[in-house]
Amino acid sequence: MNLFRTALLLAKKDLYSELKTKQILVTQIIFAGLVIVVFSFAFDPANNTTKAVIPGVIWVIIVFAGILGLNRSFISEQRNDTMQGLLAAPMEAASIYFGKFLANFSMILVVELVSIPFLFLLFDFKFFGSLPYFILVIFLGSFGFIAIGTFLAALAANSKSSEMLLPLLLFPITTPILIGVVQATKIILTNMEKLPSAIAWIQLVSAYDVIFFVVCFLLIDYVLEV
Amino acid sequence: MNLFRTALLLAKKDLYSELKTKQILVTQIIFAGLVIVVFSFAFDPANNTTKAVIPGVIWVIIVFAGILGLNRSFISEQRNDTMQGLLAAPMEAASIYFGKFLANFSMILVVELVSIPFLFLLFDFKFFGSLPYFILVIFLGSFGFIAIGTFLAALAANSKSSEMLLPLLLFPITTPILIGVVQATKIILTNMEKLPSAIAWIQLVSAYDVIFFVVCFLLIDYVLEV
Amino acid sequence: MSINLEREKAVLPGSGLTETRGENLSKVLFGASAISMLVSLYFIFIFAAEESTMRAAQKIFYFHVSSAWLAFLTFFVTFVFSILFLIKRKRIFDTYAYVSAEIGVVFTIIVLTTGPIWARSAWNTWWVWEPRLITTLILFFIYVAYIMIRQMDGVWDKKARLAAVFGIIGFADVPIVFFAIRWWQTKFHPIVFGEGPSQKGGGIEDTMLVALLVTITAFTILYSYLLHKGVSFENMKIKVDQYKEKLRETLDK
Amino acid sequence: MIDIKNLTKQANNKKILRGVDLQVKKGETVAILGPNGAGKSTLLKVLATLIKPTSGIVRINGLDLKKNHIEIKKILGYLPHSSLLYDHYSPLENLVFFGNVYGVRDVEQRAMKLVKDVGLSFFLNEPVKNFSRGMIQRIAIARAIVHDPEVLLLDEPHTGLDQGAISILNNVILSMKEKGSTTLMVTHDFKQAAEICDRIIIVKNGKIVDDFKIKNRNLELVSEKYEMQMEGVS
Amino acid sequence: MIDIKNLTKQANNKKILRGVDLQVKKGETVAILGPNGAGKSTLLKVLATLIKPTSGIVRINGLDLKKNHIEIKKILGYLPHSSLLYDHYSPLENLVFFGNVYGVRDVEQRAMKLVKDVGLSFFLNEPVKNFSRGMIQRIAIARAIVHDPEVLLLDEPHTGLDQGAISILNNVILSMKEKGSTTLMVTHDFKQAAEICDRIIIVKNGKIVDDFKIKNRNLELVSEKYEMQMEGVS
Ligand code: HEM
Ligand SMILES: Nc1ncnc2c1ncn2[C@@H]1O[C@H](COP(=O)(O)OP(=O)(O)OP(=O)(O)O)[C@@H](O)[C@H]1O
Ligand SMILES: Nc1ncnc2c1ncn2[C@@H]1O[C@H](COP(=O)(O)OP(=O)(O)OP(=O)(O)O)[C@@H](O)[C@H]1O
Ligand SMILES: [Mg+2]
Ligand SMILES: [Mg+2]
Repeated sequence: MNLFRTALLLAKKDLYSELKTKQILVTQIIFAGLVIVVFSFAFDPANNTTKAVIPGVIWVIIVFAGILGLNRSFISEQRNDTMQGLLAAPMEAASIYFGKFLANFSMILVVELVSIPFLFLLFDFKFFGSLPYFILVIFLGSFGFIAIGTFLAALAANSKSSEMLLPLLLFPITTPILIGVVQATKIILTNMEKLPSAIAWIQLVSAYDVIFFVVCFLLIDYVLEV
Repeated sequence: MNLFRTALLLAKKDLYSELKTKQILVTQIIFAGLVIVVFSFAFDPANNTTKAVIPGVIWVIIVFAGILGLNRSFISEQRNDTMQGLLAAPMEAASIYFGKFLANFSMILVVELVSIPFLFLLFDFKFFGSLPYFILVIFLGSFGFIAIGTFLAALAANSKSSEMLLPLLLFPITTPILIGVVQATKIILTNMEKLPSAIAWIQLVSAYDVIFFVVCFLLIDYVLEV
Repeated sequence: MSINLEREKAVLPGSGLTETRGENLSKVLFGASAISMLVSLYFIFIFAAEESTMRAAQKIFYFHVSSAWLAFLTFFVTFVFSILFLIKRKRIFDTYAYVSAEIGVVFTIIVLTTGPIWARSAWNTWWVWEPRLITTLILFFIYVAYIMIRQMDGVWDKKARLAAVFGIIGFADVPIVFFAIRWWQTKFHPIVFGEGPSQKGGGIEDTMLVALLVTITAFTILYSYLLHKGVSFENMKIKVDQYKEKLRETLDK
Repeated sequence: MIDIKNLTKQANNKKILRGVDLQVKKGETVAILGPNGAGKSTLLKVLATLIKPTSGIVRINGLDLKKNHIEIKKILGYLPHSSLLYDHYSPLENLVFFGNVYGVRDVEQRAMKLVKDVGLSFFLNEPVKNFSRGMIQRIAIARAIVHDPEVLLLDEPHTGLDQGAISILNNVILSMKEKGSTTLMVTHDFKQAAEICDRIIIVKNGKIVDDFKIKNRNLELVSEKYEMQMEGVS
Repeated sequence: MIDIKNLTKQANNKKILRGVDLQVKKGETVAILGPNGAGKSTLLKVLATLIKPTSGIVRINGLDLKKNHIEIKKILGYLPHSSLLYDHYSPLENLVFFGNVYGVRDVEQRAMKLVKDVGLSFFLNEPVKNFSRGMIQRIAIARAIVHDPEVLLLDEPHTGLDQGAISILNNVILSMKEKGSTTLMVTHDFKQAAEICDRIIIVKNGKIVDDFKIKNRNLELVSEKYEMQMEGVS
């Protein structure tokens, strides 16, 4: 249980410092807003066919806002080598991973909570689908994305220009998840008849989530090894 | 002429270190590739109407790949406070700006040279428009984007989390340029009859470029002031 | 008083490279791959039946499919050696993983070029966005990222460790590429082996199958030659680095 | 307490440590001297489990460094060149966080007391980022000893400290020594080394070239031995 | 040479410098002593034009710091806490770059010579990022003097240097002094201060509280005066 105790301590530290500065969250949310605005230029929201891109836009927001946060999460440990402080402390590598994951995940959930309603509002989207399923998909997708993202951010942090490396590592690895959730979201938002197919996607994503979370947990030792 | 001498020195330093590591360029190019792939998810490229989004995609690539480079350009001066080394040296703030601008601009040109043909190929786009005009638009747009971007990167570099701040500053300020060049690109690529309208856009963008370049030149003193 | 950062002379630990045996193996592999390539060329162009609709353009099929198979194989080898490296921490495993990934990237590029060339005559377009092609492209990006990790600065063991981790994670895409056409309803890319939702391309003439199998064997032998060659080349580089360092130390003296 | 056998460290073929053998008994205060680039910091990093040795055995408190690293980390206090502090946190918050990580009890009290001890009570709640170099070093020292470590690894701890802070630091080390802590201190300042240490090790080219005890703050002996080692080469 | 009048610096209402008056003549070597957080580094940063003073006049070589900053920067050599070096560049590349920026002639020769002087010729072409603390500090010193500055601003230059490097540094300062350079050196090491400086300034709470000349490396005088100033408070 020591693992969870230290993980919670770490998550608390990150969230507390975010509470003090509010930098990451605010940036993420403004960034999400910008993406929405840019998309509203690109596709005339009045045009009815553009409704079809909404699932895509939702995930573009989550991905890009997420990357900002993921980057920060380990870069912020580089100043004054605080990462070394954590590594020299009596905690498992897994608890560093888990703590960072918790902090990032709670942050992205807040971003979603703010930006998705805003998106619906701006694109005048009437929600017909199933809300619980929608929330489930968002949750599962974010979970997988952040789980892998935190892991790869830890990996990329070893590079001098980690904020550039992370997207390169992250995008290819998470595409299966992203394809799955975009498809599922699309079905749930626009075409509830095909629900079984959406559920198949959800299962696929869940399987991917679980596998990767476990694999990350096992491999993080090697990443954070000195 | 001291201004240009030191600016060239700085640009040379950045480009030389890029030549040694090739990190930024490779990352930018791969990133561009990834953006193309992501877009291919979002819009089914088999669909013929998606040809219409190609001008948009070109600029999304330039913008995102550009941001990576812009970020690096000042973040790389933070390690060991080398920025202070430049500020303490007998050079005008303007020549720091100009040097960084030159380095960033040459890098983004290389990215464009690689990624735009690749994009055309992948989207199976047949080029009918006027190549010289196309090149002109790309040049002008990149010029303006990088000019403003370098300026704002210098500004953002004062923040602890500058890699997050930069997009927030950059997108709103460069939208006029981006709208202009997207429109012009669209006309040039798909609808050469409307060329006069494209030229009007080009003029607008050029004016914006010149104005902003001069303004940035004048204001950079205040940004880099200590 | 002056400073002394001088180094003392040190003896290099002999990095065991059994030279002669390696040479022989390399020669054998070279011969084998040359011969098998020639044989496969015979099978492709003379033995195998010509496809009715595409004629000669169809011949690229053999290279296409064999390279795709090889890409899978190379990445699997990388995967296995990555795991081995993390357990055993022997540099040789890392070298194998790296060289194999590099070869894999090359063959992925071949798939990604022969595919479009073929597609030009089969589908009348260079590229379409459908699952197998996309996932193949992503596979390519994953292993380019793998190589990027190798290009990071730092000591080799750190890079090897991180690359190994990524090599394990990244392998997840390979089965996805393989199953892509089975999971998604694909409009274009045919399924040859096994059942799938679209039966469009299924089935293949016997002579073609034989030719294909021969080509795949030839490619696999070629791969083992390349791998062997690449690994001994990497080992050479490592050795040269060691000698350089040794030389520097004696110079420092 | 600390038992190092034939420790080597290689970075890309470059030998940084070339076979270090060292036994340190519980309660000893050992100064590690040596020229720039000798490998002193690397040695400390290996002990702090921040670098994996290429070969060799390290045991601390009878535990193997490779296998029981969590146990060992609990009793180590490490002060490297960088401060390991969170910039936007105040000294108090920094110390409380690290105290919690190490499972210190009554962590607030302890943190408060430490900040007071290093003479920064006025700055208890100001973010560390505006501190001067010496002030940061003081907090960094407090951070390293927040969990009352049994083994102290200090890398040039006197850097940037003023005279007052130096004597505070020396007192801390001496009082921890009385409680039975073992201290390894890298330093270039022979005076401080002679002041607080009872044993001196000289490292050169990744090897221990001298190892002797001193008594009565015998500064001359230290300088003499050091000179002797260095002269050999130049 | 340097003429500071009623210099104050405030950061967010916090007074860091509270009215500093200082005249330094050409060729003087001035040591700036004082407790942690006194404002020594801040004073040096103001002189190096890296911080704008809140009020007060600073003239260097008769030129006003505000108006002629480019001219002034040319004759300043500044060595702060951080190394100001590009990590992935070698010492040579670093020095050549900065030499070019300052418009040094025959910059390669000069760089080569400097690297040799600080005793790192073996590491001429290795990237700085792998260097040890003392090696980095050596290159940082070389960087600060690459353009033969008339005014040297050194912030704890002896940090991390071993005995050999310390004497190199002291010789450099003394030889530059002979050429007529003016040196301001912040330090906590009284011994070095007494060794190379002919004037001592003690800063406390953002003010100059003592200012005296020393002769014959009179270490006792320095310690005595410093103690006296510090006793007042604690
Ligand atoms: C690793 C990934 C790939 C694998 C395993 C693969 C495998 C195959 C196989 C087994 C066939 C034979 C189908 C048949 O003849 O019935 C085939 C056909 C084909 N592949 Fe691929 N392929 C891959 C990637 C690609 C890519 C990236 C392209 C790019 C355009 C491509 C384009 C084609 C085309 C045009 C055909 C012929 C389709 C037809 O006959 O209608 N393939 N592929
Ligand atoms: N990652 C690395 N790659 C290559 N060389 C390295 C690496 N890390 C350290 N070194 C080298 O190892 C040597 C010892 O470094 P270390 O930091 O241990 O020296 P030190 O004894 O602490 O010196 P100082 O007194 O200057 O702090 C240096 O020559 C340094 O260049
Ligand atoms: N940006 C800032 N905001 C608030 N306070 C600051 C800022 N910068 C410096 N200070 C304060 O100014 C004081 C003087 O700092 P300075 O770095 O000049 O001290 P110093 O004399 O160099 O000390 P040291 O000997 O420890 O290096 C410190 O108390 C510091 O907290
Ligand atoms: Mg050191
Ligand atoms: Mg200071």
